[in-house]
Amino acid sequence: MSARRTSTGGLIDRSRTVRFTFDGKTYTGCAGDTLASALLANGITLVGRSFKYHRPRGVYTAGVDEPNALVTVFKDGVREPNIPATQIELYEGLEAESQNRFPSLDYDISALNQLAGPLFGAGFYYKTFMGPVVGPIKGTRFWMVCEHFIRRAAGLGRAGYDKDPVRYERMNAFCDVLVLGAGPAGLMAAEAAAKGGRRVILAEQEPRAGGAANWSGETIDGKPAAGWAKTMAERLAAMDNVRLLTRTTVWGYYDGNNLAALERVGDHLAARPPGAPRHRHWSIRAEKVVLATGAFERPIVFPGNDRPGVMLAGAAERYANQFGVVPGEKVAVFTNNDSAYRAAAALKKAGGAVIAIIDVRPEISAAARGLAEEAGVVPLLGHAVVGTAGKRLTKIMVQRFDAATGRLSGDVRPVEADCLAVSGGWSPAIHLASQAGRNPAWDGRLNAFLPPEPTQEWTGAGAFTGAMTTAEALSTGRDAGLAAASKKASRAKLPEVAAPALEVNPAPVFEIKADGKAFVDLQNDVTADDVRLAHREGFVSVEHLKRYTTLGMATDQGKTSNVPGLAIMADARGLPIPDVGTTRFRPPFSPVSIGSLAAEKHQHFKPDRLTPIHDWHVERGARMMEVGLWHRPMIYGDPGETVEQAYIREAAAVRASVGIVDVSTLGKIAVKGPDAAEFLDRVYTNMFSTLAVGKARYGLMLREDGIAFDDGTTWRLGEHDFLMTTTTANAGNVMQHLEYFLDVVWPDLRVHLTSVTDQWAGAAVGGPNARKMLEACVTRSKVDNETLPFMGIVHGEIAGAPVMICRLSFSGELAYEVYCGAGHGTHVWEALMEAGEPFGITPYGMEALGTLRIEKGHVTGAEIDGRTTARDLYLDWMLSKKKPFIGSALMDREGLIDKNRIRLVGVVSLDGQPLGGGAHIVEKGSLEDLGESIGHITAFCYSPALSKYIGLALVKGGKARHGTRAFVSDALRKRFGPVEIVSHHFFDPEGSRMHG
Amino acid sequence: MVERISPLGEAFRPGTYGNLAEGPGVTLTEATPVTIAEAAAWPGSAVALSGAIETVTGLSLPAAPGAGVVGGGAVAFSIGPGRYLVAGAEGLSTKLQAAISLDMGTVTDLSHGRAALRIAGPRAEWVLSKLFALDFSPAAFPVGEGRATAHHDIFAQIQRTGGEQFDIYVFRSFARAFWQELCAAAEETGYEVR
Amino acid sequence: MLIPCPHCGPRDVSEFSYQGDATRTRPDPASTDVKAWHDYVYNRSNPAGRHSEYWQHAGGCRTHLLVTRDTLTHEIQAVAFARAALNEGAGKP
Amino acid sequence: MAEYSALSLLKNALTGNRNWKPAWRKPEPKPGYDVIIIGGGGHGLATAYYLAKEHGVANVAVLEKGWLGSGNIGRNTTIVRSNYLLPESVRFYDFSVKLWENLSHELNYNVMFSQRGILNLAHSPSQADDYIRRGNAMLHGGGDGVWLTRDEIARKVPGVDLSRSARFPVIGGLLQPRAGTARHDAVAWGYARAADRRGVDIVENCAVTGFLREGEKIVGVTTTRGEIRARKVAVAVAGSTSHLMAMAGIDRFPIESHVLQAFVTEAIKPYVDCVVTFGGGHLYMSQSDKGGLVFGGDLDGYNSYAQRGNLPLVEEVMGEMVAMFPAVARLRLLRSWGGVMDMSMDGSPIITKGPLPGMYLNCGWCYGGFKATPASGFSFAWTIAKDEPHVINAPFTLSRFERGAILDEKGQGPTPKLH
Repeated sequence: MSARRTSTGGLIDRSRTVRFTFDGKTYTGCAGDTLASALLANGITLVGRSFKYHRPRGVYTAGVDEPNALVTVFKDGVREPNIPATQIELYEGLEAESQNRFPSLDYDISALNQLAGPLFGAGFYYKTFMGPVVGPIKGTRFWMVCEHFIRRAAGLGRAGYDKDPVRYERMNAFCDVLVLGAGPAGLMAAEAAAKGGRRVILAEQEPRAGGAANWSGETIDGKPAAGWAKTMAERLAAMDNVRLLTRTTVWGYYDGNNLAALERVGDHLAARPPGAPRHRHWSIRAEKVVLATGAFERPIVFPGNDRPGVMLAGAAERYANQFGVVPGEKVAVFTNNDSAYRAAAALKKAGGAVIAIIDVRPEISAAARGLAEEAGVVPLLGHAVVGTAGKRLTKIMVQRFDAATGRLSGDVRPVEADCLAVSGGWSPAIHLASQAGRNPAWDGRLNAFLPPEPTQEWTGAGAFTGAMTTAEALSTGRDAGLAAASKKASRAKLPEVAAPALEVNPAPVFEIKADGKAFVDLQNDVTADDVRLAHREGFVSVEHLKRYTTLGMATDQGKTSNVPGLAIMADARGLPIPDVGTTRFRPPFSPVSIGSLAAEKHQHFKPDRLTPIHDWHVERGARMMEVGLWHRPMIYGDPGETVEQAYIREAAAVRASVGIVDVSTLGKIAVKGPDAAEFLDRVYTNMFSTLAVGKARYGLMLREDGIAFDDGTTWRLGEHDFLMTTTTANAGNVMQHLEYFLDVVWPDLRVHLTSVTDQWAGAAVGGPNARKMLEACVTRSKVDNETLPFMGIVHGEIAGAPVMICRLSFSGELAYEVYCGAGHGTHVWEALMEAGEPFGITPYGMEALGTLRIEKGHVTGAEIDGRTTARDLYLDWMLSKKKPFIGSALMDREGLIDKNRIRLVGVVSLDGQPLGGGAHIVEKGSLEDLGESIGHITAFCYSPALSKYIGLALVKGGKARHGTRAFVSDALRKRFGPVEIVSHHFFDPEGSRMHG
Repeated sequence: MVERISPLGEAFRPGTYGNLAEGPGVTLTEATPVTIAEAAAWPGSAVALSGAIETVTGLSLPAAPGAGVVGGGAVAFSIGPGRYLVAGAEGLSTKLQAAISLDMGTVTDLSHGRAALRIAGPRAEWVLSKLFALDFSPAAFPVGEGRATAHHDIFAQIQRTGGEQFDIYVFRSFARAFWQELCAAAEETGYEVR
Repeated sequence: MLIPCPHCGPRDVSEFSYQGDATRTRPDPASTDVKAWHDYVYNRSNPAGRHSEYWQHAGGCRTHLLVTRDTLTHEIQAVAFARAALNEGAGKP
Repeated sequence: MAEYSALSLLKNALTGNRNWKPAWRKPEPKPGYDVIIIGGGGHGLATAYYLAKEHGVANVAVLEKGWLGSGNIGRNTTIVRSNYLLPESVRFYDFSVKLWENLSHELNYNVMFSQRGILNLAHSPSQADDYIRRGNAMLHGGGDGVWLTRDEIARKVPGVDLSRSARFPVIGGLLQPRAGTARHDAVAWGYARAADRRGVDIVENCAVTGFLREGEKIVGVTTTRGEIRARKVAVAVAGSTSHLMAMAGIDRFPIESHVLQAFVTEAIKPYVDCVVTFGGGHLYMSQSDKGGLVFGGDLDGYNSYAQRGNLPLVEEVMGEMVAMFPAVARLRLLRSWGGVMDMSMDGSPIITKGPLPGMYLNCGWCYGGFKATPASGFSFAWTIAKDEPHVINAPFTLSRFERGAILDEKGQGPTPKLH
């Protein structure tokens, strides 16, 4: 046991020694310690360096509000910066390191920044670093050089680049009553609601329930409060309708009583069980919420208030009572309220020497006097701390102080102390209540903000509501629990609390104005003078103050600094504090791991969408590519082949004999009902009611604004039964578009839509030998020209599986789309491969598919890009004049028929070089002198049919440029060359091959 | 009859996995109804349509949204206003098509288009709660009932087919990805694939 | 935010797809009044307060809902099926 | 008022920083002005500054309902760029970048514009084609752009998931080197201070409650601080445009208000140098000078005037974040907030005279308003002073929707949530 460790008491297990390292040195602590308590027990008070001035800093709090003691933890092979030592539970082998110091924590050269302190006042960087107006470093150069150094000096810990290998999970939960905080109020609330038969979740951010009961030293029902809380928690945990979540911080209060919580499932374990996540993100939907989140102690601002050894009085009490650590050998207390007296007594009881209690008030309560006596000191009333000394605190300066005027008088007296416990009063933890947007209410007696009126279904209890005593916590807790359970208030006897009758209201003293740097925001190094400077320069609204000085923007989000900062601004403006306002609290309440919020997406961002024939493609060696969520074959490369060689081979094989491509990804929608044909007439630009059963037709859809939306073939399988196909990329959008019109615009139409994309596997077989090979494998139907003419549909079987075959062509060849049940997909595909073998059937991928369609001038998403019209794409022949359709009313607006619009053309490379997707077209120019763009290339390929590089392009004027010369300009990749603009129908424009 | 190939492929690996300290918390299997069909009524015809479903399957569907029934080799549950998912034996779609006239509504066969994955066991509610924002408690989600919901991009229709058992219908193309997610979610409680 | 779908019950907002202002009137399909069409296609009622809007329960029953919601507080005041005929007999599961 | 410089900083430091003066005055509103600008955000303040500087119109009041810069100028993720596709956009935003490059000098206020570049990661061949098309449009429009290979990306941005096994493997990226970030609040304060020095009255806590009219013509406003008359009334209230238009009797307008959330992590040592965007989603991310990773993603997706967002979108954005930078799973989200975006029907802004006589309108910035601040102020001031648009804002009319002269960068049509 170390000198600072008490021999008895506290909630730690002295029999279980835990080894850990800090800055590479090995120490020991006890099970139940936090890193902070273990460091203090080892006498380590210097644990970090501040943000701006690199001042030495020590542990300041015992909880989530810690501004100083941030460390980097090494675990799972990765580093995690900026974790408060007060929130790290000790485990065997814990590795932690201090931050923001060089070369070492003890000797940090950046501490020299302090010397230039006055230069670095709030907002100094706005006033300088602009650099020269002329010369080589004009513009932004000079600033960027300065910024480089500023950035290196800023920041706290260092993050790693290695992938976080662990698991994070998300959990959805539903409950009747969610209770936040398992202090006395929360425990009572949870019990009352649970006994009322409600489903209850009780969330506590600490590892153990009990809250302040764990360190108050009070007695409840004759037992130590900590023991009472433990029993309560155990009783609750045993109830079927209660879920007790410890190590769980509820950090966000969202609309509809949806709350977000972070459960640290595995941080306290040296090794997690298999399958256990490190963190679990809870999304909780609660009918009612009880906020019993307690209160945060705040400091008094005085010069030198940041020295290692200065800490909040409640934290010192907690170290003594919960962790069995006396944070100093000579402890002084500085306060404006009674609560610090309890801390003084506790520190004394734990074996610390309480040297002095300095109280700004002229008078104190009898209870406080009693506690001072227990602590063995006579309080110095009407005094204040005006300074401190030591790299680690060695002494404090004390002077007479008038709380009414704030004036100091008399001699400055030094008092030797290595720990100063400070209390400036308590602020209810109203963060979650304020997230929904309403402003909190200032309480002039507590000198604190109380929660706003509820905007959602919550009630408050305990210190959160400003009810600061344990007895009040118990009663308000029970009341809130009953109210949340819609039960009547109870008259049953409450547990009895034995506690000194302390005065809960502090004196309204927030700052001691004396010489020296007095810190308001410890982590961001914002001083009281910075606040006054902001005032002087007109940054007086609370938001301006925050932004100009960075007050409250550190990792603790102003938990200790918010009220003192406002008080100093209010003082400067001569206004009451509530008139200065408070900043709105934003989620999260305390920092949340990004991994937990990504949850399962951390290891796999989006699901894979696989076609029924996927495994065959992979086994065949296809190189796969992403198309939306789908995986599709790009090429089936032979060994040693480049992508270009592969697609040229594949595309050529289709034109020469026969090829096969997986088209299962096309969107497919069953359109059924008595009004199906009428519906299709309205949504397509062309007619479908005239389509014969057993035939398919190519259709084009526009958006309401007259822009082209999607295209595809729709097959009439029965009088009232259509199968619509859409492009792969647009399948979901088209479905939603159609559903909207049926639900909202034409509710009278009797049409049902069902997504059947996944029902059908599709294989397109095309090429001069396509029919022959189908004849070899299709049974139960003929596939000859009479039975299956262009755009005809037949039903048959292949290898015993039912198939539906439509003769249509994207490749421009004699081609068929063979559809079968998805579960038969591979079976049918293999049968097709077998039937095609005598013809040398070649499976082809997206690249060859693209090549074939470019040769034919068919458009896809690259051309139907949400900006082009049917006319731009020379699809105006599809715009029926016999009927209105979606988009018909606005498609002829002047801007959409302007002659300068970019329209579809073909381009041929004249220098034998590839064209480049995304390249532009110019009339003249060079790489050195880029001309004006007249359009761009949407797709290009090497055409095996034409033996040259060709492309589709959208070019101003369109057809009018056919036969003219221009240049392709891919300046981004340094390609410039001559092209000829031609018709986009490169190959077989009459369509003789597909009709053959 | 050609055998239908499971969409799970190599992702389906029988065995036990994850934290087995207390034995597997759930069992994951592929439910393989021969037929899955969607029957949809025109507004005002829902009662007639569910009557037709009863005629074909013997399942009497209550009228409430989300209602469902399990039994006699078939299941049916509501997936939207007037819309039902019906699963069962060979030929079910054809029979439904015959029983449901154009005046009543429509039937669409989805036997190949949806995969039915089953999770059973004492921790089934816990595991599913990781993936879906649904209240899986028996009071909120009684046996027989169905829910349409989504896990990110994966649309799912879920029926509680037993006290501790749920059948999840997902689009076939997503089945493997979803199965892998389900397995990952079940590692914490331990799981058996059968 | 939870949206109480008349078919599925209260569901997380992530299951829904916003379809915008529900106060727009689509002109007669045969109308060639470009101004009226322009108003329908491009102009929106966008109040700070009570707003009538369409949502599709895309990750659920897929119906479109007519929702009345406050754009300042996100409070949902009323929900019905957009297709009026479906509202008969609708209830919570 | 003294110039800001290293020297003035030193001089003031020696006198205990007691002699600094307010950055701008807090005047009482006068009964009348030549021009009233409604909205004390970036665009309104920049407009006032350029009116005074470029056109000698200094009898101007900027009316702000809350504290200056309390809208989107103080809520955005501070990115400045001109990596656009349509020539109209390239011209406008590149003009803006040029103004940015000299802005700190011009305003005598360090707005910390740092040209650290923006990198758009491409994850599929078709996305690469899109970005290359955009990069070429930028180059042909007189801007800058560079195509980076995977190896170059690995060197420039360590930590990006470049593995082939990534769900959407990176295949390249479009870098605009002249793009970067600036300190958002400083832009508001810098313009405010510079406008104030030229005589502009900046009136905070002055909410407009209605318009004064003579017939059709707008001749002033009623406010919470009384009636104020003006020859010209300019509206620059992104986020509240529909609300102001409704006050003027225009109930339906091509704008929807949507919430965009923004996020920041705790401060860490320099980690990411340029702005990076993730092509597998909508994420964009950069590191602030203070050290926090600042990032955002998609809109929440429904009309809202509440400056706060929903949880599913938070989860979505974090999913994208770790998909792009797997190591940041271990970092922690410090703060999130929301801004209300003025989403137009084609994703492009409106800077125009009208729609009523005496009125001038600047709106529809979607989530691109910050980078546009100088060009927007410059061209809006021009339009107000000359009653005709400058060449850079001429295409950004209100009538373009009716005419079909749409400026749709993303090709999403009149669906504001998708722009």
